[in-house]
Amino acid sequence: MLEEFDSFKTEMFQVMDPAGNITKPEHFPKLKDKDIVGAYKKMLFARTADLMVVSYQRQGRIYTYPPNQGQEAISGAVAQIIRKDDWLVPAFRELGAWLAKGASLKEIFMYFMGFEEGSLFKNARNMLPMNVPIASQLQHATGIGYAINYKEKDEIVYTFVGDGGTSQGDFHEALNFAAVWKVPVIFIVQNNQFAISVPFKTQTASDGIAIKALAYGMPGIQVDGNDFLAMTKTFEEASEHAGSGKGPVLIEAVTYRMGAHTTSDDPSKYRTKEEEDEWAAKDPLVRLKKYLMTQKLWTDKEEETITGQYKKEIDRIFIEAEKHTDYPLEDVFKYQYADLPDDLLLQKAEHEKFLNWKASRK
Amino acid sequence: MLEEFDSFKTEMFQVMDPAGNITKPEHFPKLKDKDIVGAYKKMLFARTADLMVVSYQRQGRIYTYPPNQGQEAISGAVAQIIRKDDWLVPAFRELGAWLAKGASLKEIFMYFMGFEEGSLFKNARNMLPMNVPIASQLQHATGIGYAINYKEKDEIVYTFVGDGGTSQGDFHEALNFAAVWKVPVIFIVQNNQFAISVPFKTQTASDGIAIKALAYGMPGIQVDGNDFLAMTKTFEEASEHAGSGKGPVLIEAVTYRMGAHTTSDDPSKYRTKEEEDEWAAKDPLVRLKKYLMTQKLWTDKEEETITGQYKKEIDRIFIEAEKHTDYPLEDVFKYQYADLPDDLLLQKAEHEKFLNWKASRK
Amino acid sequence: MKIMNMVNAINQAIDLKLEEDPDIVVFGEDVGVEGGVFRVTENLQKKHGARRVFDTPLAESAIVGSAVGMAVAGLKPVIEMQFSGFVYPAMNQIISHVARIRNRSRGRYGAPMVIRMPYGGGINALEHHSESMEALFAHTPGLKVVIPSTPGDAKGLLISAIESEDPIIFMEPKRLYRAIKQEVSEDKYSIPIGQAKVLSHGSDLTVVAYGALIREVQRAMVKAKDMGISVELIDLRTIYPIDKTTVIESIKKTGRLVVVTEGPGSFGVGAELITIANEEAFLHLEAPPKRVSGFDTIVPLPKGEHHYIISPDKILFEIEKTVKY
Amino acid sequence: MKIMNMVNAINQAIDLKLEEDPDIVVFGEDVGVEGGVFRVTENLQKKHGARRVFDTPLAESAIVGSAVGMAVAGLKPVIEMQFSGFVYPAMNQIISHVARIRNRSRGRYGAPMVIRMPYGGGINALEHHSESMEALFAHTPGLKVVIPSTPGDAKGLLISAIESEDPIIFMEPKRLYRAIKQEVSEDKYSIPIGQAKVLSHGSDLTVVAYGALIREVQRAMVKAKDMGISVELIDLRTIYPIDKTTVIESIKKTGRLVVVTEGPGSFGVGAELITIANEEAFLHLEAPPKRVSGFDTIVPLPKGEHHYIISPDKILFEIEKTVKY
Ligand SMILES: Cc1ncc(C[n+]2csc(CCOP(=O)(O)OP(=O)(O)O)c2C)c(N)n1
Ligand SMILES: Cc1ncc(C[n+]2csc(CCOP(=O)(O)OP(=O)(O)O)c2C)c(N)n1
Ligand SMILES: [Mg+2]
Ligand SMILES: [Mg+2]
Repeated sequence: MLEEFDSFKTEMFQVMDPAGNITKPEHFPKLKDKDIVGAYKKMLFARTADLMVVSYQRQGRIYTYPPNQGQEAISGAVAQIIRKDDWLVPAFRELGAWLAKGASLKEIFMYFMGFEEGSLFKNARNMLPMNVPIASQLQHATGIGYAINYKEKDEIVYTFVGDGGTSQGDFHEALNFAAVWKVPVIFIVQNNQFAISVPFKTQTASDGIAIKALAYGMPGIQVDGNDFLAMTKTFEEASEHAGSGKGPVLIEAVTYRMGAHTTSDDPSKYRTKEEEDEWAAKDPLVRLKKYLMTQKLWTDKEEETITGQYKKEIDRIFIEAEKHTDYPLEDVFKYQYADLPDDLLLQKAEHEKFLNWKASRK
Repeated sequence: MLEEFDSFKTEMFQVMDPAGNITKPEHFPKLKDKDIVGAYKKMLFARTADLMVVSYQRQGRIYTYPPNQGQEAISGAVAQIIRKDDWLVPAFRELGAWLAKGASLKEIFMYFMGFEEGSLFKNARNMLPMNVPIASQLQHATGIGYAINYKEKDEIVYTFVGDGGTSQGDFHEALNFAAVWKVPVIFIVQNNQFAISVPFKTQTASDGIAIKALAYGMPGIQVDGNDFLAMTKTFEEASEHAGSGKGPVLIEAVTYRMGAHTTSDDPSKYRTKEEEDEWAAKDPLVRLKKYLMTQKLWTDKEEETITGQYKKEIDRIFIEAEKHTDYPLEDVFKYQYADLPDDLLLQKAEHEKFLNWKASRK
Repeated sequence: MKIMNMVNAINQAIDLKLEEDPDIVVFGEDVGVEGGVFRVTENLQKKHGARRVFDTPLAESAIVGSAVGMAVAGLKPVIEMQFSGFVYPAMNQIISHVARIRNRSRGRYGAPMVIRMPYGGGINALEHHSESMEALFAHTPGLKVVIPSTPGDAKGLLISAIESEDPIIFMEPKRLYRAIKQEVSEDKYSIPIGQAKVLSHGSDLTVVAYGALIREVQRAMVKAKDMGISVELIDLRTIYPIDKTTVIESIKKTGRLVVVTEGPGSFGVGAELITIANEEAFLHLEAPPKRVSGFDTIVPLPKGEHHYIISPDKILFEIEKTVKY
Repeated sequence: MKIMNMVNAINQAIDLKLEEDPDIVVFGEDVGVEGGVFRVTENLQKKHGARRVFDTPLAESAIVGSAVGMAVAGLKPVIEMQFSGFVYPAMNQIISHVARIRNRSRGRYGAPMVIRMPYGGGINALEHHSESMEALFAHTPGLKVVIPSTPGDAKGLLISAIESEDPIIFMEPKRLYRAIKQEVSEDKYSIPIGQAKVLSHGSDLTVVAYGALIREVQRAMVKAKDMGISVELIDLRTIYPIDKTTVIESIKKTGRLVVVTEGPGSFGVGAELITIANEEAFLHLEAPPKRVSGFDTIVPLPKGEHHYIISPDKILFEIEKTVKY
């Protein structure tokens, strides 16, 4: 399949059309009905949480947050494939993948509430914190891949970047090193058509992103990122490829950010209602739901019930996260070095003197 | 021709085989016999100068120098095509191109003798100084291209980089911006098989460099860099393309650095005598000479005479350059800013006080 | 005169210069259609066209690197780094070319350009959005570094920066973007680069600061006044080259110096000013000159940022100690 | 004990650690087959194999960036930037990740690694091959910066650096690579990071220097002695964190300070040391502490470099002035 849809082809890999019909049964992923239902529920959970965070943000209860709406099938598919020991090297717009690795929603909320502790991901094995400087994380993925080969481990690295991120020099270098070193890394580009306000056509003149794999001598494939089944099938094959010593893979997931770039962004400044509507019709959740309903695996009733449960659960977790307010001065210094210079202890002590002075003047 | 040999093809574009036979007469460049003789003489001059600098360096009369031997056909072909108003944005291994733009050998010698003045290139229009931080110059070329479009000028930018340089993020970004902006820039990669000691196969896993053009949506072509006629034909077409508003072109010139990386390098540490011999048989000067001799346009006798003249001339220029020894303190400060901060004047004055003190103690 | 905040003032400075000089181009990530994530370049594309004001692909090195080429070929780029925390991919272009090409080419080619970037904390931002690393640029030969503290200064200094033949790192205290409003002339005027400004005259102690911290010092000064301390406040405005004359004259008068800066203290701007005080006014120093600065740590995420950010109280604390010394 | 130059000593330090710790990997441009352009890693690939000692494609950002990933996954990278003038493409990885990932992940992941790079002038090199920009790293929270001045120190400090859980910028004075030979123990030993060394005891004045300039100070001291000036020379060895104790103790004794550094003076290491002297020993200062440094310009090409490089005479000139003050 990686060859059939390789980067020379302009055909985007799709298994299920926007109406939820299976168009390429021969490429149906190895998923049982209950797996698909399970995956749909996870995507629904992510969608629900995502929308709720946006409204918490409007209430001033959390800081800037990058919505995922419209892109859930990509993380949802990763969630099906990624193993406990596999690595996840995030960008910042793949909520479902973080949850799949074991990051808790509470931690994620805490992070966006402004606590570094929210990056701890206590129960997530082999997952890095979110990465803000665009595309720089890809090089970490390549390095982890080298370590996996070096230590002869059975692990694969999944790493995310946006369409905008592919313009960075770090993207180029990370993929080039990865291919030269033949590391087990799956580079996932969420091509959601925009980098903040900048449309894809301003980002690059190339014919999509998958084709860029040719520059590195690695397989590249363009996939319908709103097609959960196609994404899952792609990760099945990509992990097979990467895991068997054949080196990295580049996956372009064509999707659309239905929401704003972040909660501080206003998309109406740079895109049309028509375009948004067009993509709304390709909503990955709606599409999978249609499939499930055709297969009699899901009902509106179930959806309503479970969404209600999710909302309650998410709100409970959010309120729990809000209870966390403590940020001791110590924590500013503590993790800066493994072996903390005396200087920093002194700076802390001096600041404490000031705090005492201030308290004494009250 | 750009389409016929586009980057999907693995066939390298060649017009003349190593024996000097024309294999693709349909792609013979628009050159008259006397142009080819003229070009050969220029390449011979560059080769002669190059070899002489290496021996001056051994005598301790000049500092580190990067030899061109084996790569002369590429610069030689640029010399045929580049116009007075076209821009040259150099790397550091394209002596013939510098001379074509009007840089004097004396200046070049002065530069490698350790004078910034050697970068002035008084009679060269639109040529930047040599560029040491690998691949960073490509972005300047892109920016100049933008300015050309902006000012609606009839100019083209020729810029050079090595195979090693293609691994840098700056290469990626420069080409991507160039294609998005459709700037008239010709990116010339001299793939001389090595980046100092690192062979091409360690540099990238891709199938050559021309194919990387696909990542940017621009034409790319792999050319026999030791075939002066193929290189010239390529620049004819590339300049036609770039000059007519169609945007940038990537040219991979496959060649071999016959000498050391620089005069401080010892290639025997990282490559075999056999490999060197194999490439010696493809020497671009020997090849063109064979062609010229078959065509009765050149004789060994002529070569001997003219080489003798060249040697004398080069030595005369070198000795003239050696006469330049003056580097006043002022010159350290003068060009740092257009509007020099008082601080720097003060630093100079303080240093002069020290010099007086020192003189007074003698 | 018109009431403007710093965003308006900067926007107007660029607008005026775009009108006046056809060689000016304005570009960066999201500066065109969107008008910048802080709306600093709002409407400029609409007004001056997409050839002059435009969005680039997401790559800071190429934004700066292509600006070098444009400058060499006669354009005057006024570019934006979306946040100063994202300038690092462009560090090679800045240090190796922007700052050096004039020297390298013996004056034949220069890279006059303005690299604008919002810097500093205080807006409850994600990681990398709150740094104050001006010292990195100030230490790099070939650059000049400007930081305004008011809308009026921002406009006048930016106009000078755009007109300068030297490359200017223009750092904008994002915390003040909309926090201060002021009457600003709508005409074109310029404030010279390299000149500090004495904001308040005083006799007990000199405080040197710049950018967002000017306001914090002024807040501290209200309390200091109550305590009977007379502070001379200098807004540095240009970080390199430093206006030594103004600073030294003041120190000679007061004999005491406190430097207030936002970024990490060690190897920072405070150290430079204290050293200048030693070099030029040693015998006038009546107390150890003091730097008040951020810790030598990363700026914490919003919930810890109050520990890091310099408060008026902290400034007052150091003023008091220095005066009482 | 064996006679070694600095190249030998560094090579041996890496070799010993490679033998001892299977998680160490050594890579960079030309460090493998060629053994580095200065031959610092010579024979290490032959001995330890190409999985552990290897050449990379030509891209500094990815060298550092992939080292971050390796460190996170349990390897210990000891990487080389071919010259410190070529580290800038990696600045984003260094500032945004190497220095921050431990803090970001609340200690869960670190990026312990050694980033070696030859720095400094004096070898008649091309542009970008002579810089001394250690202050950029010293100002960046999360890094430690080490610069040895002798073969013996280079070995001991590098072993500490490799064993450190923190990322270390290890800058090697290339001018000294083969210029000094010394008896060095062939055993594994380490010299703690963060400790300066008093090289000569004296009473009139403290000189703080490091790297290639130690030798120049020592040359100046021969003449100073003739003039009856007793100099206490401190080799800083670690630029961040600075060993304040040693420096301050000496200043308290001598009352006079001259700092000698190679890079641009403004916003440099000299300013930091002078500020520390003010903060910790103000009342002991009998003369203005002085920095002797490079100009705030680019290092000239070889024919102008003598103007820029700090000579023993220049040091002597400043020593004399400071003592006579
Ligand atoms: C190096 C760097 N430059 C700029 C930014 C500011 N920024 C944050 S997100 C973003 C756009 C990212 O676009 P894309 O890669 O397509 O990802 P998306 O947001 O669409 O998921 C920008 C410019 C940044 N975080 N890092
Ligand atoms: C950014 C940067 N890194 C490292 C170097 C050191 N260096 C000089 S030339 C060179 C190899 C260049 O190889 P290539 O691009 O193939 O050009 P060639 O020398 O073969 O012409 C290296 C690593 C440099 N000049 N700049
Ligand atoms: Mg995007
Ligand atoms: Mg090469």
